[in-house]
Amino acid sequence: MFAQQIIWFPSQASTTASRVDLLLYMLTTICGAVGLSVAVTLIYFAVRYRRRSNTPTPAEMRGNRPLELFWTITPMFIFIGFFVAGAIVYFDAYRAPDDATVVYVVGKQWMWKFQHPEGQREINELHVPVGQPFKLMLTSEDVIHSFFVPAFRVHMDVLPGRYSSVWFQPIRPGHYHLFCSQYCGTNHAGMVGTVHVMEPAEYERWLHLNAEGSMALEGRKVFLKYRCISCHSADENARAPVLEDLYLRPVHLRDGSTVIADDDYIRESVYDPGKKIVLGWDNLMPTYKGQVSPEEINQLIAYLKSLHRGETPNRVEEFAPPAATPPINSK
Amino acid sequence: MSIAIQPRENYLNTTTGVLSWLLTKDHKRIALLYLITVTVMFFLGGVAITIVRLNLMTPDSGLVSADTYNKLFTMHGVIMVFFFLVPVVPTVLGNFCLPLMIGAKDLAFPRLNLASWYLFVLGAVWALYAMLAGGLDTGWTFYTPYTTSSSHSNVIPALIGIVIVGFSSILTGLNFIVTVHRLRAPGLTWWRLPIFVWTIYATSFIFLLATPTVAMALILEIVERLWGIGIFDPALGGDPLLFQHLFWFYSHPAVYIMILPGMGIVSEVIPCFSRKNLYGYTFVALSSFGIASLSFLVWAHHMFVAGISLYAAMIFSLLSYLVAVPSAIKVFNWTATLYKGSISFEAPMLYALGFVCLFTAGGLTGLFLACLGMDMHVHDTYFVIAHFHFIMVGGMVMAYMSGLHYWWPKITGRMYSEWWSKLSALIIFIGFFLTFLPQFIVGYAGMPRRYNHYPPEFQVWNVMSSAGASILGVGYVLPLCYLILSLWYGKPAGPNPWGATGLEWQTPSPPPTENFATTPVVVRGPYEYHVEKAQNEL
Amino acid sequence: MTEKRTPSVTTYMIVCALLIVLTVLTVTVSFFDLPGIWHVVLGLCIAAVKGALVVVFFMHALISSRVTWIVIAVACFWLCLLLMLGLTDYFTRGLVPFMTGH
Amino acid sequence: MSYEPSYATMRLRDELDQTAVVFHPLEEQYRNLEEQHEAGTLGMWVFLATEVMFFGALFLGLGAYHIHYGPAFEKASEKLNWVIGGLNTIVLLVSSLFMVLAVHYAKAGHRKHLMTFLGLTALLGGMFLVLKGFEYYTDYRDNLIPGWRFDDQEWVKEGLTPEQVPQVKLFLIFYWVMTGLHGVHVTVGIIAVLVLLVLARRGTFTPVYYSPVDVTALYWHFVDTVWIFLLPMLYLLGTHTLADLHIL
Repeated sequence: MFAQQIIWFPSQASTTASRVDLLLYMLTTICGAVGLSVAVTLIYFAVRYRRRSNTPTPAEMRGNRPLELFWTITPMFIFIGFFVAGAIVYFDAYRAPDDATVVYVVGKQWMWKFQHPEGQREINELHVPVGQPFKLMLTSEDVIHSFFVPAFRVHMDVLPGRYSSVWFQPIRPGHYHLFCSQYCGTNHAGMVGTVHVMEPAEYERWLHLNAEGSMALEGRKVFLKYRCISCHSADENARAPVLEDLYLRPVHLRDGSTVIADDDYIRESVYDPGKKIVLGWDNLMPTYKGQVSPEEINQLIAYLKSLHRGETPNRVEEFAPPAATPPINSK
Repeated sequence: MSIAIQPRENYLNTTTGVLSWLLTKDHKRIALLYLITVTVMFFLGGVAITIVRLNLMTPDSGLVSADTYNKLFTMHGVIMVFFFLVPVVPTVLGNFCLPLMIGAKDLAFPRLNLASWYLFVLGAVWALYAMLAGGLDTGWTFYTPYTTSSSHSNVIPALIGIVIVGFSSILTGLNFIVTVHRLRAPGLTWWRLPIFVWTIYATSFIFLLATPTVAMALILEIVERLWGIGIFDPALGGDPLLFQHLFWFYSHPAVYIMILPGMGIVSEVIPCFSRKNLYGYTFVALSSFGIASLSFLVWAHHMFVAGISLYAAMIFSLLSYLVAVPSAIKVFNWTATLYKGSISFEAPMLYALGFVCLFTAGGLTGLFLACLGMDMHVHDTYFVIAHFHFIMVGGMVMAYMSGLHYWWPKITGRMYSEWWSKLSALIIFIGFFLTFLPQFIVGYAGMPRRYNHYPPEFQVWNVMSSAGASILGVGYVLPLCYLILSLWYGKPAGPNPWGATGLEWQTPSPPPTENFATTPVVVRGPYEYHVEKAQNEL
Repeated sequence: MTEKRTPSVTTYMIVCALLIVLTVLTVTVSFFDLPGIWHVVLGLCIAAVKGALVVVFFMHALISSRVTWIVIAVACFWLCLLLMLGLTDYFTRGLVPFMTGH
Repeated sequence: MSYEPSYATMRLRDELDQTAVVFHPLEEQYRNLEEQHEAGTLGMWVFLATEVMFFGALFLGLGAYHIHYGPAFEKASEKLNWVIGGLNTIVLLVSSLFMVLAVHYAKAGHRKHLMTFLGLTALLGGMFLVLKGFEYYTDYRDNLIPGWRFDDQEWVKEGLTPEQVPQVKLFLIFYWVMTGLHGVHVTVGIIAVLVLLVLARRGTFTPVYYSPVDVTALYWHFVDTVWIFLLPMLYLLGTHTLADLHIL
């Protein structure tokens, strides 16, 4: 933690990052040298030629044309060098490779909404695999925002009414800040998110299991819809086994046998819960035959596949809101 | 040359009463009216940023709500830019010194000058009303469509105030230009003008050509917000970038409105305290015009990632580098002026040397931002904040302090405490570095500007910056105290306490209402310290 | 007072007549079925000629000092600067095919 | 304020209808009247340069949108009342002629002619405003005021797509802002000319002191020049046919 605070450079997590840092090193070296030499000269002159009691009135010194031209023209050439170096990086940073995956991004006060080509949607989080170029098509629902991921060194304003685009190719797994850097109103500082760069295999798993629009997430909704959570909860008041890390693991039954928790077992447990009772639990569960559709069973299975330790939702009692509830977002 | 004794009657005591000040046509009195107004504005802006910096001490924004925070940084930006940095040197020191430096009795249009001050006050009242009664949360850049359709704060009165102040600037600039053209003393040719006059002239030129566009852009915003019709709002068919173009067409040159007169001051002070003529006078004078002209060609470098076309970005990046050349010329020439000089370190000189260091750092980091590839990363982060504060606070305010200390004996006829003034110059320099150096780092690390809470890894730098700001704050309050005290306890300054060569030093301090008993005749260029030995002994 | 050759009343009359003829011309041009851009180009060219006539004769730029000419030149130049640099962006957006939205 | 006797006036007095020595206001910062006159003229020129940029911002906006929304702009432009727009151009041009003649006679010391032409200038300025008012009325009648009287459907019937309707509004907003702002300038000009008229009546102006007339004339011509550019930029974008005459 402390080490993170000391190392102030954001990590170089995209192909662009190292090139931008290279520009920084180049500019810092040259400008630093110039700045330091001016400062040193200034201090040296100030000390060396300080007025002493016997200092005579200095002689006239009007200037020197070759010298003036020298320090007019030299910076000009250096600056053109800077321009070319910067323009190349900029040009490449705006030119997405043709095979880039396109993700649509919508900014609104004060959140980021992402939509992957496969249809998965995310809010304030963006999951991307390492090594694959991504092109973001950015637009805004209201005011101007700006998409900024320091670790990628990319930055693009998000305008309402049109698309702007930005691309990056992540090269290092990790979790990186996503900021809105164009002032957009009261909660501007809250318009932040995280970009999760994952190994490709992990990303594949995530893509199918976690994102909105995926089977797993639909399954999670089914899980909550039928109030499965009220018994299969992860707290001490649970009245049924917790379902974390269940899929394809052995389950010990009350009759002493063991089954593997595969698709069939899960379907059976929903439609005919009394058939195989888990060791240590009573059979309280009614049958859901006729209520849970086969599609919903598939979604539930996908959800359980993705459900890992500590990921069971909290049990929250639901109440109908009172009639005169103020809108949620007003404070 | 002229009167050496302390005059009984001067512009300060020739007439008395509040009305004699409020209806004065004397450029010197109007300068003092401005001095009081902008000082009040400076400290108001300072209070706002103090709270902002305190809030940023912790990552989770413990002090004020997000809404209040936004209103505070907007207040800081609006006040400091439109009501302090842009007007301060032209209206205070320019107003006071310009006629004196060219040997004129007054500006070309004295009534217009007073009208400018009233416009300024009127604009300030509108803007302050907007910001204190309810607040303004748009940021000083007023980007659409946030400003026109989303903000629920007092946008319209604030915009009206700024448009009014814009007209005040325009009239001031007009006055200066005509004055320099028409009222120069006999013998005072263009190549004998002090650099301060050159830079004020170049600044006026920017006032006149840049301010109208921002006034129009803001008027269009008022129209859009008032009647809900689209000019810039994309939901209604407009283009928000058009506003940014018009805004930066003014606001980039406005940076040079701020810095050019500062360069002028430093070009007066450094020769005076090194007892040498300014190295490369012609180049320094012409580079003022170079800066003023080129400053109009670079505005879109504020918009590299705003969605402008690639070609436009390339063109503006290249042009942005060009504007750095004349600035570099000035820095090199100031340094060369010190060479083999006879340098003394009174407060104005300390501030001026501080200016050269800080301005150089600010200018060099500007090269980072003009670099397309870099700007892509640091745009709208604290790196930008640090850069423009190096220019505006490190550069401009240091130069203003230098000029204020340089001409204070002329303005009031009194000397201030030498020890305290040197101490405060030192404190400001150190406080400044502590405040803004960490912001470069935290900016490159990715902290966006205008965030009231931020990831905890940025805290170290923010705490350092806030600590520095408190030192800086002390540095700014000190001069307020000892300068005011000098009015009563300062020893009389005499007409020329620094042994300087300008025409303004050849009249008593404080000057009489008509400036010069007889119109002076100029026979030499400025900064002829080597021939003015008699002058030095005054 | 500048006692340079002040234009005569006849000159003023001729200039005014010329201006009216040009006004009629510019309105007439708008009746030709040209592509939209040509209406603007022709209209602005005629307007530039008319503007120049007003500035040179009515505003006495012809007999004014050098400073006046400089002010005129600066104003025209800066107007062009604003328009040309500003429109650079608008003309070139969408020219780069691989940058959607630009 | 001090006074400088104008000897030129005495020299010319036989040719003039004034017989007394006239004193002219000379502000203390000037050495003589000529310097004061030149400062005034230069001040006005510089102010006009500012005005150029002021209107320039609007021209940039109009131009930028025109590049992107050409067809809608042309369609909208055709709906404007070009007949009055054109007539008003001529009205302003003639008023400029009268103004320059006023300066001419002020310089010649011909007070009666000066007053006549100042009066005619103000009259034509007033006529411009009246015509403008009538034009605004026809705009009101034809539903050309976005935000107040505007009908999206009419424009769709004209053959525009619904996306182009906001572009039409954009054009009309620029039309209103630009002509409105120009109208304000004309009004200010008329007031200034009327003030001159009163001063001229009192015999303030002489061949050595007519700087206010000269300076006001510069402003008046500038306002005229702005209109010269507004005409093609607003009224003449599209293709007119003789059938358009009915818009009167």
